[in-house]
Amino acid sequence: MGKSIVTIGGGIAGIEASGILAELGYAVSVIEKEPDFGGKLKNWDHLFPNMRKAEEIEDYLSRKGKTPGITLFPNTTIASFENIKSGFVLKSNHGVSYSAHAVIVATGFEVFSAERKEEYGYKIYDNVITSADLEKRLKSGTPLTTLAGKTPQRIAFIHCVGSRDAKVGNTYCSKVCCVTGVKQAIEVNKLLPATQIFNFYMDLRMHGLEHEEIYKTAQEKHNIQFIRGRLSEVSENIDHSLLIKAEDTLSGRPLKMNVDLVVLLVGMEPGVGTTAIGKACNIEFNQYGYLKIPDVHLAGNLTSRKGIFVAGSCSCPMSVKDTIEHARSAAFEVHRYLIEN
Amino acid sequence: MKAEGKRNIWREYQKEIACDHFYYQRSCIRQNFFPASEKTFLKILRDELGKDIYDDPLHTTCTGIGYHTDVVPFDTIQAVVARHFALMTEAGYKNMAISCVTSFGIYSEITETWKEFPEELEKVRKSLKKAIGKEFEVPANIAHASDIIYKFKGEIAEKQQFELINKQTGKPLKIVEHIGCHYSKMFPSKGVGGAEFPHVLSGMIEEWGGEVVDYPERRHCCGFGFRQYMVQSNRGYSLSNSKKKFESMEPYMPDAIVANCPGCNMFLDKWQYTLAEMQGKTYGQNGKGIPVLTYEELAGLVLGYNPWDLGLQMHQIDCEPLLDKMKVPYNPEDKYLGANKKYIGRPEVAACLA
Amino acid sequence: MGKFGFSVMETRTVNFGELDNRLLGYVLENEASFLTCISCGGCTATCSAGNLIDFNVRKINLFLRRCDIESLAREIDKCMLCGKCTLVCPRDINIRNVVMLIKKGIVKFRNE
Amino acid sequence: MGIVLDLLKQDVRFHEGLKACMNCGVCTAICPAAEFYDYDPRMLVSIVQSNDEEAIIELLKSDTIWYCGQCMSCKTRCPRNNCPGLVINVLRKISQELGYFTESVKGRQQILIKRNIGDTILKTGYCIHPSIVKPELHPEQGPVWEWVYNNPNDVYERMGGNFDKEGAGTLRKINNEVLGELKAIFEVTGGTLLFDKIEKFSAMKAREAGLEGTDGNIDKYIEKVNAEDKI
Repeated sequence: MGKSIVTIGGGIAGIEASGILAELGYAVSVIEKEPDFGGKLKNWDHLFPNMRKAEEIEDYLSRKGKTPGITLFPNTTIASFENIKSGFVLKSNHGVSYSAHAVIVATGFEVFSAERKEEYGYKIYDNVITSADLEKRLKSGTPLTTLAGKTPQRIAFIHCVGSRDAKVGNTYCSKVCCVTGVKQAIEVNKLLPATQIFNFYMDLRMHGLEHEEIYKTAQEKHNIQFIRGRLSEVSENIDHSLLIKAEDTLSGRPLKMNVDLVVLLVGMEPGVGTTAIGKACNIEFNQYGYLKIPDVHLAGNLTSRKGIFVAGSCSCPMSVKDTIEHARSAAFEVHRYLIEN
Repeated sequence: MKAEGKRNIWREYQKEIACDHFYYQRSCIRQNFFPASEKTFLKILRDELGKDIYDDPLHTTCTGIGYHTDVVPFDTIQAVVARHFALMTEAGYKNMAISCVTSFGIYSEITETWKEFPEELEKVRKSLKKAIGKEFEVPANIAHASDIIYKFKGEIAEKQQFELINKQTGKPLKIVEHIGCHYSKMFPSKGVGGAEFPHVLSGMIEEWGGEVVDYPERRHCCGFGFRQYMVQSNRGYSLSNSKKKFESMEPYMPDAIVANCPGCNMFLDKWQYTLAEMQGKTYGQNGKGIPVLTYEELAGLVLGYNPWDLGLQMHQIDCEPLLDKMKVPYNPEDKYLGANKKYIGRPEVAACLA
Repeated sequence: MGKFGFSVMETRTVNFGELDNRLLGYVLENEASFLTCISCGGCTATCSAGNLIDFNVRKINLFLRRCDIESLAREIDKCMLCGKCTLVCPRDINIRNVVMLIKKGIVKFRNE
Repeated sequence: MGIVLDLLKQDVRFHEGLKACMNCGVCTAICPAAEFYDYDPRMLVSIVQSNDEEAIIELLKSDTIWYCGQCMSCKTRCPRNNCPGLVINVLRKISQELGYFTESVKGRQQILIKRNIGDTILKTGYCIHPSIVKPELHPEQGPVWEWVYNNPNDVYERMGGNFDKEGAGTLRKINNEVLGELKAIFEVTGGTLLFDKIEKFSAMKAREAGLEGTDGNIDKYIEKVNAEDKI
């Protein structure tokens, strides 16, 4: 066919979409700003809903990345973007030009910077960590302790950090944090069965077939306690344990609790990469700063510009599973476009 | 607490504070209970920093306590504030320096309302014109008086006579700072360092050698509650909220409390006496309570002013233990004398704090 | 009150630092299905007693988990043991048995 | 829509204070009033948000709206940028406008505040003046304040003040011309009207309860309000 495609972003969505298109015979260049591919997947330990090791997906993607027809360009960013008659010409930071009949933007998301929820004390108090930090610690296999090396007696997981929050500018639900919080609570319970674990939530958005079951299992088998109240503040006690305050909304009373570790379930945000590429390609953003898709039901991989497609969580928060599906449909949309044009 | 983590969050935004030429808005509570603090503020600005600040006899209360006790309507307080803007405009000033945190909150709320709802501003312009025939300009800069001390904390440090160091141990004094809710809880960007851990007082304490105490109830209200203090039968609310703070700070053994808001200052001082009297419980070292200073008093001590000129004798909790730690000289005989060393009697000794 | 005309007030805050978990443990040990309560309020909506008097059966779970034995003892006697709550519970909890266990447990631990 | 909902929606502070609440409870978690009173700002907002005129009128007649201490800590934390404390201001205003405040123990206290703070503002130009902080009414102020109270001229002079004198300075006398301007502002902007309403409705309540003196004074009523007695 001889048509070429540039995919910007070598994470889950970028590799998956590119792999399929390469299998279909296209020449695909994958541009990745990091030295290696796979995006944030390398930071995760186990994936919901079936607790598969994230490495399995990593292995799958690394095979996918070797599909003949794919060329991977690590440590590369896009410096300029130009429209030509047959498509686009992209120039990299290394001065290399890539011409493309179609472009896929797959720049992914960023984990919410929890320090912006100042009242929760991230990077202010030692024993406040994020779900992303916890995932790394679980993956490393080192014992889960407080900074002082103590086994925590009590841990609180805090839902909706950086999501559903006008104060930080993210009014949307990040979709993955509820189940991540319950998944991690179960994992911690397995590691530290004597530790009391509490999840502070507003709503538990356990959509789909399996997630509600994870929630029920957490209650039934892992003694996780769920308290309906959004966390208001974290402060530090003299022994470096943490005092947390929420409303016990179901009883209508303020509630305070001393815990040894606070885990903030951080949401997803459009990354700086997404913003930069969106601007360079001159495509539209939605009100949340993600890339705008023209039709949520029927054109989930299209952007405001013909020939530029979107794959994965640069368009909205997505789980690993959603991302792979979205990438596959992106590949299909690109293929259809290149056949028709 | 890692101060560096806190500082990083606010690195990109700093509140703008004017450099010079201020119109001074006095505080009802500060004048009543800490009159020398306002005097000290003007002295520091004029004599130490060489600034121009206008003390206008024509201004009044902002009616803030009336507003928050709900006997003064929003329309009325807006017009009273507008009158002060008119006085400021007439006097040729553009920058407000406000002595009271409640007033500062009021000024913030009103100017923000005018931005959000311009029709309110038009309404106020009309009503002020109708009532007293005055017109006004919105100030270019509104600062709380402590913001200005914060801005010039380095200049003050250059003239420092006494450090916030316990000379008996050589260690920094452990100081609790209390900001006052209306400083920035409503409008975080109006305060130095936002709403959670404003830097306005901790900046002074650190600059002048002290150590800030981070205790669990640090961000909690002193419990003034306006109508909750003004009506005697409601005062349990105020007392209980302060008590919660004292209990929370007690394990850290603070050497002093410094407050931003005159109301908080007064309550944190007086409630210690009340709790000692009611429950026989004190929270400071040696059973004497924790001295509570205004930021003007703190700056005055650092600059070497006479403690009795600063008005420390008006506190119910004695400040002498703090003065001794700092090795600030004072004459105990002079403490309760009037002007020109006139003898005017002494307060009864509070046995519960002795 | 004394000379002041006011006094220190009691806090309403639930303090998780000072909870006595014995009754909770006893109930969950003997009726494990209660672990899965999601406080949906289905029970309260259908409750025979709750339709006549000030009684919220959903809150039993909260009182138990917050170890508020005083409220629990007061409320639990309002239940008429009709069992309708058990029929509607989406998590299939034997609420009637929970009520019975609470009644038993209160007596048991009061004597301990 | 009823009159109360109309009044709510006329006030800009209502629009600023309540956009849409999702019942998360961060306000109640740190509310100083929720800790010591049977009070839950989240539930209060929930009632107001219901647009149920009858339920809101109940609220206006209750103690609930008078528990808030106006610290506005709720504003800092609300993830929807609401401010329950500001909604309270509007509810209190309407409760006083319509006379509902005399139906509750805490609401009735408005007459005490009006006569104390309100009258002091117009009389002195200050919200708080040493003359109103009487030691017998303020035992918590302690013996040092009693000493100040008994020697105001000397103490404030020692503090570099200008107590009760013409000119600038701490606690200066605010002259009649200025007080006249303040009074004019109160008249034009509804301040005086609110004072009058608080007096009028309190007098009505006193009469209704048989607590009015022969000369129309309500001292007995005020005594009972002060003691939080049933009326």
